[in-house]
Parts: sequence; structure tokens; C-alpha cells
Amino acid sequence: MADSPVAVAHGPELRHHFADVEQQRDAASLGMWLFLVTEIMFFGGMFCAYLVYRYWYFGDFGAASKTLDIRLGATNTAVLICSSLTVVLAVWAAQNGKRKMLITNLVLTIVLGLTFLGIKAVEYAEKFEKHHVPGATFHFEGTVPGHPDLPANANHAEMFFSLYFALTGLHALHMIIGIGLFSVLTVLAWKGHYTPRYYTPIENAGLYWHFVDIVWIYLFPLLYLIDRH
Amino acid sequence: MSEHAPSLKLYVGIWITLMICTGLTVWAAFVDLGHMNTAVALSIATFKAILVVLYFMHVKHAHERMTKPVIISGFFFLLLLLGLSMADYTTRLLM
Amino acid sequence: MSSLIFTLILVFAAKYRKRHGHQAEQIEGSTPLEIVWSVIPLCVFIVIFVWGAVIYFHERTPPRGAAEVYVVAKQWMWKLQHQEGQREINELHVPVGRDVKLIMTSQDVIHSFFVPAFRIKQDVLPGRYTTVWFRATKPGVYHLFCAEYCGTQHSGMIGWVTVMEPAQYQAWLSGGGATGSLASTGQAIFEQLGCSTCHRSDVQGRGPNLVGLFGKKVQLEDGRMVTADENYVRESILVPGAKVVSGFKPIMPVFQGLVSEDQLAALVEYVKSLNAPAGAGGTKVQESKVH
Amino acid sequence: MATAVITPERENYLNQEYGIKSWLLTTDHKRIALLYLLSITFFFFIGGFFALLIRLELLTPAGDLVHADTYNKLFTMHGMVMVFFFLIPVVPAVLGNFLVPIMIGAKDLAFPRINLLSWYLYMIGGALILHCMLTGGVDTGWTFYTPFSTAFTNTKIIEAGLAAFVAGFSSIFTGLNFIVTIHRMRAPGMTWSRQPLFIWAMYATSVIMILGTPVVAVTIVLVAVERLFHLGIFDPNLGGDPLLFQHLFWFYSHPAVYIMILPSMGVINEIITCFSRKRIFGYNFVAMSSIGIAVLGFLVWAHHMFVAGISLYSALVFSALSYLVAVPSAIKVFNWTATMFKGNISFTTPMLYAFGFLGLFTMGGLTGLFLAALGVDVHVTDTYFVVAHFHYIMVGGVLMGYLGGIHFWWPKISGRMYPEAWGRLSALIIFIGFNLTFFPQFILGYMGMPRRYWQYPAEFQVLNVLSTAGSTVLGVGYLLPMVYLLWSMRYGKPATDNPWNAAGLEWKTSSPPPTFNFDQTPVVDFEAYDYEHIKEAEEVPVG
Repeated sequence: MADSPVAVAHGPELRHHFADVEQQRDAASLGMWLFLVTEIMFFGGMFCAYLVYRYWYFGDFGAASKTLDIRLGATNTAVLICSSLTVVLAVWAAQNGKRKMLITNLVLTIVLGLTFLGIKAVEYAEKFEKHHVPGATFHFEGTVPGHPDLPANANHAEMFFSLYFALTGLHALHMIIGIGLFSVLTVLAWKGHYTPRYYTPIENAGLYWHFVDIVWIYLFPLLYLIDRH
Repeated sequence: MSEHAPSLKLYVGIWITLMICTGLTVWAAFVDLGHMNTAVALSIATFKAILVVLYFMHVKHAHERMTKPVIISGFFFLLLLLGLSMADYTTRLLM
Repeated sequence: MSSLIFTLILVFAAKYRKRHGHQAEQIEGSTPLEIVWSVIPLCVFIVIFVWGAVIYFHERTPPRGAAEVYVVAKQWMWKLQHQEGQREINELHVPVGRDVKLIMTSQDVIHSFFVPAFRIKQDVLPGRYTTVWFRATKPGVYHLFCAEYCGTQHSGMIGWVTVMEPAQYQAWLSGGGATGSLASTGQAIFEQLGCSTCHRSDVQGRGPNLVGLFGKKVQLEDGRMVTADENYVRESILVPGAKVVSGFKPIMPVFQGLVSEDQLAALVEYVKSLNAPAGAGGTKVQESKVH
Repeated sequence: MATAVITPERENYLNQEYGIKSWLLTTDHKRIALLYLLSITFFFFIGGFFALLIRLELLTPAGDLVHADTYNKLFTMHGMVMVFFFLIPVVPAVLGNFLVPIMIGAKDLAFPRINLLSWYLYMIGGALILHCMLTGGVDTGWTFYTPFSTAFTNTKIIEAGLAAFVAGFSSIFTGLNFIVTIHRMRAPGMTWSRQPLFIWAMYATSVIMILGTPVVAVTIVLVAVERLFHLGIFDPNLGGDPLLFQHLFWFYSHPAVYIMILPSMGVINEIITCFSRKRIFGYNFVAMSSIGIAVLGFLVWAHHMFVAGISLYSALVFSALSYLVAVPSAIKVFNWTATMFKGNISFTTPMLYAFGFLGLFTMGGLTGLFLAALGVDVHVTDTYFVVAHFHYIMVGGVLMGYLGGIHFWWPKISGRMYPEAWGRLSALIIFIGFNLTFFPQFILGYMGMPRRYWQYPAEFQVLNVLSTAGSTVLGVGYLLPMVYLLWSMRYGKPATDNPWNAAGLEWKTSSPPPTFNFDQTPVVDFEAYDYEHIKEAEEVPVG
């Protein structure tokens, strides 16, 4: 992603080409939402690939999905939901001019984001150990859920892991960008850049973060919970 | 940017609901519902996403009128992409 | 329609060209007119659509009893195998007036089998079969092109389709150096790979009995029904676990990477030949020779 | 030359500041439009040069001018440069950037800095593609079909993909900027139904840019990771479907055709009304047909794949839907024709281009109907028929609209008039050269000559020679405007504020406009194309 939502924001003063603050705010908000729509379509292409192959190779996908650690996945979901709460609290604090609360919540968000990435790194490491990373060294053994004597096709499992890495990798990249954004915002908030009159960057970065959260809300059941029963 | 300031209590309430839903998803995944498992998991995910969009992303009280149409059209075109692609994949074997 | 528009534009351009002291007459628009020129084209479009769709449907549905030719495309040549066992490269000989169905696959990238004179074109994909059919009506020699860009020698991946009178065709068939029908080649491979130990036709083996299988609906282990067509047989050889027949265990080894596309074509043809009344490969060849 | 037609030069966006920095760091939409004009023209001539080499190679049936691999790279780079670096940005980024804020009475786009960022992204993408060309190029065709692109070619796919990816984000940000601007920055009184139809066209274009471009971006990413990290998403050896790439690719690349043509249609509205001295016939229908094209355009992508191996049923659905999208295009053509009815038509250069547009676009559109007809498509797809078809739309349609627009607004952009006689001459040369180049290709395609052929059977030679001859004429036709427009910047007659006596806000400010477009925010109390109330000029100034 070449650009960050911060670029949507403007200097604290009313920029010359807007008639009033309200117009400026509405424009920034609309711009951010349009950017999120492009993000929906961006992930959408990958979801489309996922959907097609899951439809074709449901059993093999189920087998591959079973090797993912559901506890780590669920923990990460919870971590992200908590970070969404801290983000929304940060926005509220900015809105109401509570600088200390704003900074605390921004820092908490960064910490939670890093926790998520840490857990993700543990999961990736496990894939390397088990040779579940697509490529020449890929190796997979497992059976199709519900059919104990039907071995899963290793090629199709490799496709699952390809999609797993593509989807979670892209998501993690968004997380990293988000953490970078919040780091900048924390510094600026420390310097007292944001006031109840002007906090558009906090709000837009928040929208971005929630979007990344929503992507994970879908990724979790789609990747971890195929045919678990 | 809603004119009525949303309360902190609401945010915490939404957060608790989201956490409960996460637990629910995991629990439901281990219950055998046949083909309904996927549907249940996706319904819960969608419910969670709607909560986040409406309350955390302030869409419910958005000042900017275009926000809702923009989101809806985003999802509409995503469904078009998925739906029309699947129209090919689901009918290939019929021949 | 286009000539109507061009004429109108030219007439308007000439008639209403700028004249001094002349004012343009303002017209706001006309909803009835808009509806007329939306609905009429739409109706015309629907007619064209239906007409095109009918032709397409016809083109995509091969008739029964067509002679079959297996086509394997690779960078940058066409390899063709007749049921009778003849092999050709970049050339295809067919008799006039006979339906011919091509069962095509690619060893590498996407190609496209294009014979302009027959109005047929079909992409040839790696990893699966696509089919196309035609019936040549006039003896002659026609261009065969690759129509999907496939690399350096894309424009060199061309050949000829020779349409012959039936008698000449028979002469050509018997003149070629074929070592036996494609099905019999397939049978040899079938035995060589040890398929026959499980897929037995006399008693129930560990694998499904293949006699009479081709073209039938098959119930799978997970309850789905599929038609045993060329693509199904192909997949079941390469990746047997993908669609296991109900009542059987998934014990067949994977043959992906072990059989070539040419061998695969022979195997598919052999499985098909098991449908023939006599139950043995090679009967079709004799039948066609009798004619 | 500088006869005192107007008072000594007023302060405007061109003379307010000088120096390289004032251009490279500008956030003025008009200056950014000029930056785009320069860079896009540069890429147009690069793409055109490749086209000329392709035509020269095809002069003879044997592949004798360049090596087969070189030829494959030539048409790939021609396609990539023309599609991603010329056709998609040309009208929105040059004319759109210049005109959208002025036409709706705004001081600038909503996000001026993002606008500048878009240009820099475009330049980065452009630099990447140039570097890619100079260090070996790509030979997959601009379509990057898998598995050829992922597993077989040894050329610089990743770099070319990255170039397209970055350029894609340039157009996403342009689209985003336009949508917000049109929604939020309109001057008082500028209601939706008072906007020029060019604005509607830009709005529809932006919608496609925002919704479609990310999908092709992620598809390129998937191809790149498949090459780099051996993730197997399109790999047939793992059970992947090569057609999935085509689905994702055409989901963007078909609507991309409308990104190209819609803005030119917008330009045509402005030109035809002005030089017929008339209101547009059926404003609402023309406006809505733009939106209709944008939405329906997303429903038809698999008509590029009728022989690719998609299911019979989905082919039927996509064919039927393809006809729906033809209806709004037809509505537009009928309305333009009706607009001329009982008008007062003057044959200025922009109007000649508009005529050219109407003729060539109609021709391209109608052949599109043949291609959408399943039965016919099987025969002519992937042949020169398709090549001719999309060049009629893209070169005949888009470029005619663009050149018409450039001439029409040149007085506003540069403050000078272009030489009218030369303008008419070049319009004529381009029209003749274009038809000579591309009409023979329809016949070639129908005869069965496949596209992307380096050598071809001898029976196709006569038509190929005609086509090559036409392309040289066309080349001259394109060089002419560049020369005389440059000339006019210095020696052209100074333009008045409204040389065409046209309606629209852009003609109510000075030529060239001041930095913030209007000295005072205008209040709009008139309808679009209000030619009824514009007094006929004594004489339309003809150079």
C-alpha cells in the first residue's frame, strides 16, 4: 500500500481551498471511506481465489486448516478486538480533548498490534518447522476431516498454505503500516497537535485500523475453522 | 463526529459483545452442523463486522451522508466479483 | 444501424452548418424518444444474443459418435493422436463429412486451437481437457493456428488440416506407421502400470470395475454425483483421492508426474473403449475399417 | 504577434511563480495537469514508436526485421505503455485535473497533495517501466496470462508488474480525489443536474478506478509472489486454475476500457453542444448512461473468455449482460446525433475531432456487438478483428476525444489560440490514417490472422501493407498537433476568456485562469449548456 491515511489529513488550520471546517472534515472522511472501499476490493481479489479453491478442494482445505493452531488464532482475534477498543477510546479522547487518555490508548494499540504480530510470527515459525511453507520443501500429510482413511492431497494443501500466507501476509503488512501510523500519531499527540477541533488524522487512522480488524474477523473462521467438528 | 457524543459505556458494551462472539465462533466450529458450519461462522463474522462498522467506525451517526452508500457499494461490487466468478466455477461440471 | 447514424450525422452536419444570423433551435430532450432508442436497440441486441448463443451451444456440444482425436499442445507444436493409432505433428488428416471431436490439453502454457476455415477456436489448457468439434464439408488443406499467445515461437505454432475424401483417408490411415490402435496402446500401459490388478473386469477388485463406466453418472464417497467424462478419468488417474467412488477405499497411488500427456490420452481412450459392445479395445478400429 | 488584444498579462497560474521547484512541488491542479500532459505525451510517443516498429515488422510475412522475442517484447511494451501510462490516465489526469475543479467552481481538488502524489506515483511507475524496457523488457503481452507469466517466461515480469501496480495506485488516488471533489467542493448553486456532463463522466470513471484497480493490483501481487516465493495460486501442477487469473484480471481490465472511453465521451458532450450552439439533447439520459456504463461494465468481464474454457452457462450469462452495457453507449450516440439536429454547426478543429469520435466509436461499438455474440466471437476472438475493434474504441474513440478536448480547452490552458487551419488538417490526416491502419485489420481478423503473430502466411500480406502504410500517415497526424501546439504557446494569438463563446464555468474565468481559478467563488444560477442565453458571437475566431 503506497499511501497511508495520514496523507488524507491536512494541516490543523483550515486549508485554503475549503469553504469551512465542516466541508474539510466531510471531505477527509469521505476520502478515507473511499480508500477503504479500494481496500475491500484489494482483499476481495484474494478472497475470490480462496473461495474458488475452497469450493473445489474442500476436504483437502479442511485437512490443512486442521494443522493451524486454533488457540493462537482465537487469541489473536481477541487481541485485535481489544486493540479496536483502545482505538475507539483514543478517538473519543481526542474528541473530548483528553490528551493523556489519547496517548495511553494510542500506545496500548501499538502494544496490542505488536502482540498480534508476535503471535503471528510464532505461527509462521511453526509452519517453517513443519514444512508447511509452499515451495520445494513443502511436505504435508493428513487426512480429510470425516474420512479417516482418505489422505488429503498434498498439492491442494499446498494451495491452502499459499492462500494462508498470501492472506495473512497481506493482513500483517497492513498491521505493520497501521502500527507505523499510530507511532507517528503518538508523537504528534505528545506534541499536542490534536484538539477537539482538529483530530481528523486520529479518526482516519482509527477507521483504517478497524478495517484491518474486520478483515481478520473474516480470516479467522475462513482459515482456522474449516470443518473442525 | 456525531453530534451526540457516544458514551464510553457503549464502546465497552460493544467490545464485550465482540469478545463473546469470538468465543461463540470457536465453540460453534466444533459442533457438527453439517454444511451449516460455514454459514454460522460467516454469519457471526458478519454480525461482528457490522457492530464494528456501525459503532466503532461511527457510521451509525455519521455526519457525512455518503458514508453508508459508499460502504454498501463496496460490498456490492465485492459480491459481484465473488458471485459472477463462482457462476463459472459452479457450473463447469454440468456439461 | 451504423449507416443510419453516419448518414444522420452527415446530413445534420451539412444541413445545420453555421449560417450568420441564424439561431440554433433549443430542444430540451424527449423521454419517449429516449425510450424508443433504448428499447429498439435492446430488442435487436436480444435477437443477436439468442442467435449467437444458439450457434455457440451447438459448437460446444459435440455430437455422439464423432471420431476422436487427442491433441497435446506444447511450446511450440501440436501433437495429435488418432483413435486408430496414427500420430501426427502440426498436421491433422480428417475425412470429409465426418464429425471429429478434439480432446485437447497442454503440457505447458495456454494455447488455442484455431482453424479459421471451420470457424472453430478453443483454448487448450494445462491440467485439464477442453474439447471442440467440427465436420469438414469440403476436401482441401486449411490453416491451423495457435491463437493464444504462448511465447517466442507463437507465430510458428501453425500447421495444416487436410480434409480428404473417405477413400483417400482410409488409404492414408493404412499407409501410416501406426503400431496399433490408441486404445490398445492404452491397454498396454494399463497393464504395465499394474492398474489391472485392482481394476478387474471379471470379479469385483479393490478398485471400481471400469467396463461400461465411461459416460455414466458415478456416486462419490461424499454423496456427490459426477459424470465419468474425459476430465473425470484424467483426474482420477492423476489425483485419485479427489473424487473417490462410493464404496471404495482411497488406496490408489497418485500418478501425477508419472504418466505423460500422451500416455494419459491412451489410458483415457482405453477406458472409453471398454464401453464398446465386445468389451475389448480395438473394436472401434475394425468397425471403422469395415465401413 | 503580441498585438494588444487583451491588456498586459494578468497574474495567472502559469506566471505566478517560476522555477523548477514551483512546478515539482506544486499542489495546483492546473499545474499538475500540465505535468501530466508532458509526461503522458512522452509515454504516448514511446508507445507509438513501438507500434511503428510492430507495423514495420508486419510489412512482410517473414519475421525479418526483428527477432521473434524482440517482437513479442515490442507488442507487450506497446500494450503496457499505452494502456497503463497513456489511455487510462490521459483524459482524467490531464483534462480532468485541469477542468474538474474549475467546472464545478472549486478552488482546487479536495486533496491537492494527494493529487501531486498521484503524479509522482505515475512517474515512479513510468520510471520502472522504462527501466524494465531498457534492461530486457517483458514478453507476456500486457495481459500477463498465467501460467506463461508465472512459470515459463524469463523476462522481467515482477518489475513490469510493479510498474503497473504503482501506476494503478496513481489512478486510484486520482479517482478518489475526483469523487470527493465532485461531492464536496461544488460551488453554491452548482447542483448535480447543473454540472457539465464531463463531470458526470469523470465521476463514473472515478467509480471504476476505485472499485476495479485494486483487484488487478492484488492479482499482480499474486503473480509476483508466485514467481518469487513459489506460492501456488494459479499453478496447474498443484491443481490451480489458470482461468482464475483471467477472471481476476478482466474484472478490472474490462471496466478499464470504460475508464478510457467515458472521459472522452464527456469531452464530446462539451464540444458538440458548443459548436452546435445547443443544449444537450436529453441531459438526464446522457448523465445516467455514464453511471449505467460504470456499473454494468463490471458485469461483463468474462466475454473475454468465451473460448478460454469457462462453463457454457456462464458464457451465456456474460454474453447477455454484455448486450446490456451496449444500450447506454447507444443512448449516448443517439443523443449526440439529436443534439446536432437543428443546431448551428461550425466546423472547428474540436468539432472535426468530435465527428471523428462519433464515426470511429460507433464503428468500434458495433464490432463489439459481434464480439459479444457468442457464435461470432469464437471465430474472431484473438484475431486481428479484436485488435481492430479495440483500436477503434481506444485510439479512434479515446484519442479523438482527447485531441478534440485539448484543442477545445487549449486557449484556456495556455492562453493562446492554436492555428486553426493546421488543426483541421491534422484532424483530417489522423482520421484518414486511422482508418487506413485499422480497417484492413478487421478483414485480416475475419480471414483468420491471429493476433500477436510475428510472421504470417503470405496471403495476408496485402492488407498488412495497407495497414502499415496507414500507420505512417497516422504517425504524421500525431506529430503535427504536438508541433503546432508547442509553436502556439509562444507565437499563437492570445486567447480571450471565452473564445468559443461557450457555456460553462471554465469560460467565465480568465485564460489562463488565476491560481485559485476564480477571483470570487462563483454562484451558479444557470443550467448546463445554456446556449439559449449566450449571445451569438460576431465571428468565431478562426486562426
